[in-house]
Amino acid sequence: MSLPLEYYLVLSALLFTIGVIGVLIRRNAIIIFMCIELMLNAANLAFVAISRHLGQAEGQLFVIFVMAVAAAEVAIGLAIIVSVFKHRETINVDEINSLKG
Amino acid sequence: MSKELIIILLISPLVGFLINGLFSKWLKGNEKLSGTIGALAVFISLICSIIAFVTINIDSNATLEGDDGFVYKWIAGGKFSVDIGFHVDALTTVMLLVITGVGFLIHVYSIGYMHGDEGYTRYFAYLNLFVFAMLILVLGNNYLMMFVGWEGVGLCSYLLIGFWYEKQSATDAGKKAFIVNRIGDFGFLLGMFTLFAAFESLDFVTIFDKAETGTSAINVVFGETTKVTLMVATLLLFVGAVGKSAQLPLYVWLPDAMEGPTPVSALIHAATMVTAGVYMIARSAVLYNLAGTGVVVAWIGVLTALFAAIIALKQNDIKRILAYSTVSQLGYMFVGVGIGAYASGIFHLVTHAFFKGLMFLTAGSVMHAMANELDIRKMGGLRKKLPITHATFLVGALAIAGAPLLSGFWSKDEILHSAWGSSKIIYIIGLATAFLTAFYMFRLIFVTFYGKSRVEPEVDSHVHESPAVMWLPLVILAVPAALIGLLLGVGGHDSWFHHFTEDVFPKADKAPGSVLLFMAISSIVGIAGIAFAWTRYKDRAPAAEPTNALQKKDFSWLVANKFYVDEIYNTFIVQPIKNASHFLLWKLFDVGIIDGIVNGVAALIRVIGGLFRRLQTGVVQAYILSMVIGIVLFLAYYLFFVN
Amino acid sequence: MNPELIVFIIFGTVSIIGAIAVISFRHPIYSALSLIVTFFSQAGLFVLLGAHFVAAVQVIVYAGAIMVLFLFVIMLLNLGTLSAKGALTGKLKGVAIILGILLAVEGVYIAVRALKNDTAVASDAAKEAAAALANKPIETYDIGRLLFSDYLLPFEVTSLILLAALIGVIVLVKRDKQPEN
Amino acid sequence: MEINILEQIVIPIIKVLFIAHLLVIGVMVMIWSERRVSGWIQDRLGPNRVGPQGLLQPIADGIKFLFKEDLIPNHVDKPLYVLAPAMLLIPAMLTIAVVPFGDAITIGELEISLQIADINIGILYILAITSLGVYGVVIGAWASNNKYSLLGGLRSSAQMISYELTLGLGIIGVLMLSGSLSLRTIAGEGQAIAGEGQGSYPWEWNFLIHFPAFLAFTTAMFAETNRLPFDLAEAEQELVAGYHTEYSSMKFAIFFMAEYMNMIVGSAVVVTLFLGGWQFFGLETMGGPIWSGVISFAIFFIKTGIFLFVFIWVRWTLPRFRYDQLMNFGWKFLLPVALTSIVVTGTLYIATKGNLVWIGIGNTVAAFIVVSIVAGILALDNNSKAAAQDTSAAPLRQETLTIEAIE
Repeated sequence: MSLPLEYYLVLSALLFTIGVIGVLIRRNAIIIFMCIELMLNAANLAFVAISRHLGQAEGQLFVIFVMAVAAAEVAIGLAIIVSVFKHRETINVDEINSLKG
Repeated sequence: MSKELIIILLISPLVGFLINGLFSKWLKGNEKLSGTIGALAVFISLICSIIAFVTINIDSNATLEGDDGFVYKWIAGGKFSVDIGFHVDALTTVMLLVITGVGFLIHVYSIGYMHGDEGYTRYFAYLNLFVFAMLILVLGNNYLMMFVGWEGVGLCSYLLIGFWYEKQSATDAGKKAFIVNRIGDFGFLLGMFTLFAAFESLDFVTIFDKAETGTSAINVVFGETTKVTLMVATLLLFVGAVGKSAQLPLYVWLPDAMEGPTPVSALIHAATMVTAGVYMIARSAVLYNLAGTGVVVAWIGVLTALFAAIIALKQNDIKRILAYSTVSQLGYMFVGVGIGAYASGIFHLVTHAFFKGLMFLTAGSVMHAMANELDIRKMGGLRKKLPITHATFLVGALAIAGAPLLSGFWSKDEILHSAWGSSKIIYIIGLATAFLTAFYMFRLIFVTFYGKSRVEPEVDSHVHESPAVMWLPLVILAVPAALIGLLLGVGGHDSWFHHFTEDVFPKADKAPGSVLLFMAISSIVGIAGIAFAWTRYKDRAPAAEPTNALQKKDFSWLVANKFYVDEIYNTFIVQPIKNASHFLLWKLFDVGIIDGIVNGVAALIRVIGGLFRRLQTGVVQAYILSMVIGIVLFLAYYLFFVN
Repeated sequence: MNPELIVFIIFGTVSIIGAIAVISFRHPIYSALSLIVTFFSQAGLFVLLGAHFVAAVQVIVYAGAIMVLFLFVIMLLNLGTLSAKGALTGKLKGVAIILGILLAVEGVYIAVRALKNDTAVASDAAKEAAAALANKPIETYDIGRLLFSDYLLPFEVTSLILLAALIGVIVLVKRDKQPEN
Repeated sequence: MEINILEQIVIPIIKVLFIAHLLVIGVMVMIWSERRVSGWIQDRLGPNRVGPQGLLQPIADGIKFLFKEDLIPNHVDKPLYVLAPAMLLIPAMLTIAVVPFGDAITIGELEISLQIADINIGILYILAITSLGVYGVVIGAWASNNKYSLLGGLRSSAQMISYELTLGLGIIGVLMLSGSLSLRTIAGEGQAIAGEGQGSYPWEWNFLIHFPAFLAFTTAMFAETNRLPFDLAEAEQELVAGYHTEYSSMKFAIFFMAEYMNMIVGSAVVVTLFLGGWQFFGLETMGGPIWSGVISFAIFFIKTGIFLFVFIWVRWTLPRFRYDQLMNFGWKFLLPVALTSIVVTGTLYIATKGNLVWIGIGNTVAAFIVVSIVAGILALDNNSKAAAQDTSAAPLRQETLTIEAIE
């Protein structure tokens, strides 16, 4: 009755890849950030699918941990973006390159 | 006895230390609170100690040994396994009472003594930490825990000697104490290693059992004979004791340690820490008995006693006299434990803790009154202005001099009596030392408290008795200092104290001869010393520094300069090491080789870094791109080459 | 046709379209909205997988909190679309997409193959056991139980992470104290 | 899989249609009663011309809205501008799906549960959907491309995020005691495992046991609906009309409807969680298998109505908060109260072995203590601030920040 695990894993892999591509091709820091969230979500999907496959609740548990960490990360990340914007008037990652060697 | 009791006992000073140490910023403005916290912490320990003591007193089987005392598996690796655990028996409880009892009184005394000091909270934090470390030392059920405490008290001693760190002499003294102690600790460590090599354990109970049954592991170092191994081990441990308890030849740090605050001298450098060596030997009594190395201990002890007593004769610094006296009395204790009269040695430790602690505190009281004057030649006639201080000091001096029925009389006499049975020469030297002790102590008293006042006029007007928070501990401490011998020691080898500790120590042979006779001899010698001091220093100050060359050659001049031991050490040990360090280690090895290698590596890395610098574009996505390439390659590898 | 499959295809398609929209829209606010759509369809997938609790948390945390924060910041900074001048990313676009496709292919392949190995190796008894397990529904109760027993420490650590984030954010965006008079 | 057409398709559809229409009609009644009640409170008449007692006024309004020109300004972001009202309305309507309106009606074999869907994470569903309401406001505000709208949207999003926390945390105490996330279980007898549901009598309801949480939750509910005293997002004197400044005709009406729907749903949720749901002195069981369901529905209806009256009453009684007061209130008072409720309920449940009286007393006392402490700290802080710097600058800071950033 239930769908095979592969379906979900493939979907997860595709979403993850879209996230990776987004991180690589976008210049807007906020969108890059969203893409990271997308990747985390793809991982979450895999977690839940495998959790169902194995019949263990741990997978869902880790999803909750991931969400907590993601929330923390977003808060910090957006704060950094806001303060970067205050100083440099831009959030274009191409222009934020003072760490150039 | 419950483990919880012991844990509370142990943790309480630690909590005090943490509060005073961590919240010093907030406590700084509130001396009362800070001091109360410090004293309270020790008071809790004292209560616990009393409970533990009473428990053992009622039921001598209520000890905490072996697996009973187990708390926590600390280290476990291969054969090496050490627990954190407690060993509580009669000996421990006696030590606990001394540490927390004297410690508590000294904490209370310090509340007054340290009043207005810049580092008030820091002081109490250190003091609590010291009590904690000392408790670990006596409570541990293995040599490693003892060593932890051993090092802990060493650290606190260092911190407290150098407490007034803006004073050069204080920091120097602290460093000296620390370095000299390291030599001893090195011996202790080696002793521990030897014991572990022989018995594959550091637990007291395990080691003692194995040593007694002769079932040591095959010993590669010292052949098959357990006895040789034990001799080596016990002698090495004794080196540790020599360092910690300031015996010949490592005693030099103790007189200098008087740079610390006086209560510290009383607690650490008279009552507790310096007796750790004695405790250690008493704890290892089984090993010393089997190894037969007690003779060495006794001889070192008696020589130290004599040597220090001689030096004390010509000192003019009130605290230094007491310091040398401490060294000398510690010598007695070593004589006691060395000749196998462990109970007598520990008994002397107890009485000494009380009367010497008392005397240091009174000396502190004198200093307090005299605006930190230490030179007894600038005192005199203080009896009238400081009646309580005088009275309590007199009690202490009488006790140490062996005046009949006071505590020192009982304990010292026991040791001497036992010594007679072991070696007549030791006995005679000990007796001579007893005479000297009485003499220099009363020289101190007469010069300080009697005769005409030589106090400098501007100081004279301020001389006053200390506040109650200081003299009350003195009075309280004077009572046991005077009477504890009477309570515990009447009856020589059948005394209450001997019965109390009989389970702990191996049975000693009863010394021959009549107890009363020995007592009489000791009393006569002590009183003779006092009388001799009376005739010489009744109303005259010690001579000023010798000035002309002719005077410089006699023996007293040698004594006054402490036999030049510090100078000899300086010339023959310290300077060569310093030179070697400077030229060989620093100039050649450090600067030449190590720095060369380090700088070379750094230069190399800089060149390589210059090459890689170009990769650092500062654009985040470039980094991510390389990461993704890495992931893709890695996955490709996984897909094609794994399985 | 299996109704579950239909639902899966709907949600899966929506989430992929949403994800592509995230990286395609020029304006961040549209990206954010697309991301919300993706999150929603993911929540739907979670429900399909029987993970109701996670689905609810997904909506509460991601859609309800995180994305609102995103929107808030986008609006606060009032960002328009960025100019394309001198962009490294422009040059990278082709490389990135090729890499992405490679990654996707590899990911899919690994997912499929790992499972094949898994089922190939397992014995019949193990398979039956796994099948029995797989049909056991996972209740919120189970998650709660695990969270407060076996995973208590990680749970507490998570709370610390959140606290640290809280403090960090305050420090980051705190404005300097005005000079005292 | 066999599908019972009657049970699984027909009845749910009827229920959905019934409830949805009830909601819309409810909105109309609310609009009428809001105006009448406000008139009564302000000692004037309110609408009384269209129909008896002005009852048909909302219909007239609706017709007016429908026939007005549907104006879309040129400067707006069109797709989002159109989407925004729907994004607000849909969550408002969705929420009602899990609220139980009453006990079941039993007709022969057929048992009709008076609830659209009894899902086992009902309360989480409500929180999740409620949290989506903010998008309508924010998107509408942003799409309007108007400074006032944007400020309104910003304020609204910050406010909703802040108060959502209280909303979520305030009910944890209730959940702990009932041991279930299903609203039907919470309203009724409670879960079998750790079940402490609400009985039929008022003193068995959760609002007594969790009094501080009840107040915090209700207050947060007010804030979530963006009504006075929390209507910072559309404060007329400052922002014209806030996020819906640029909206007119039916789109505006939809915003309006959504607000009232949120109120109705919020009241229903409060009644379910804290006021015993459809139960009242055992009345709900007196009607036999068919009528008891109807009676319970009536009880629920009346309770919700009374609570809605409170909504209106509060709106026309209290003045608006200042922005910093709003944030202070949410973060420094409501949130601690909600957190205290969790801690105290959990602790006392273990300590008193589930004695509800003690939990109730403990909750109230603890909340009182916490509020006093916070108030004390704030008072001290304010004193020192007042001494240190010019106080008049403080309340303006937030606005200046946002305006600077936008410009």
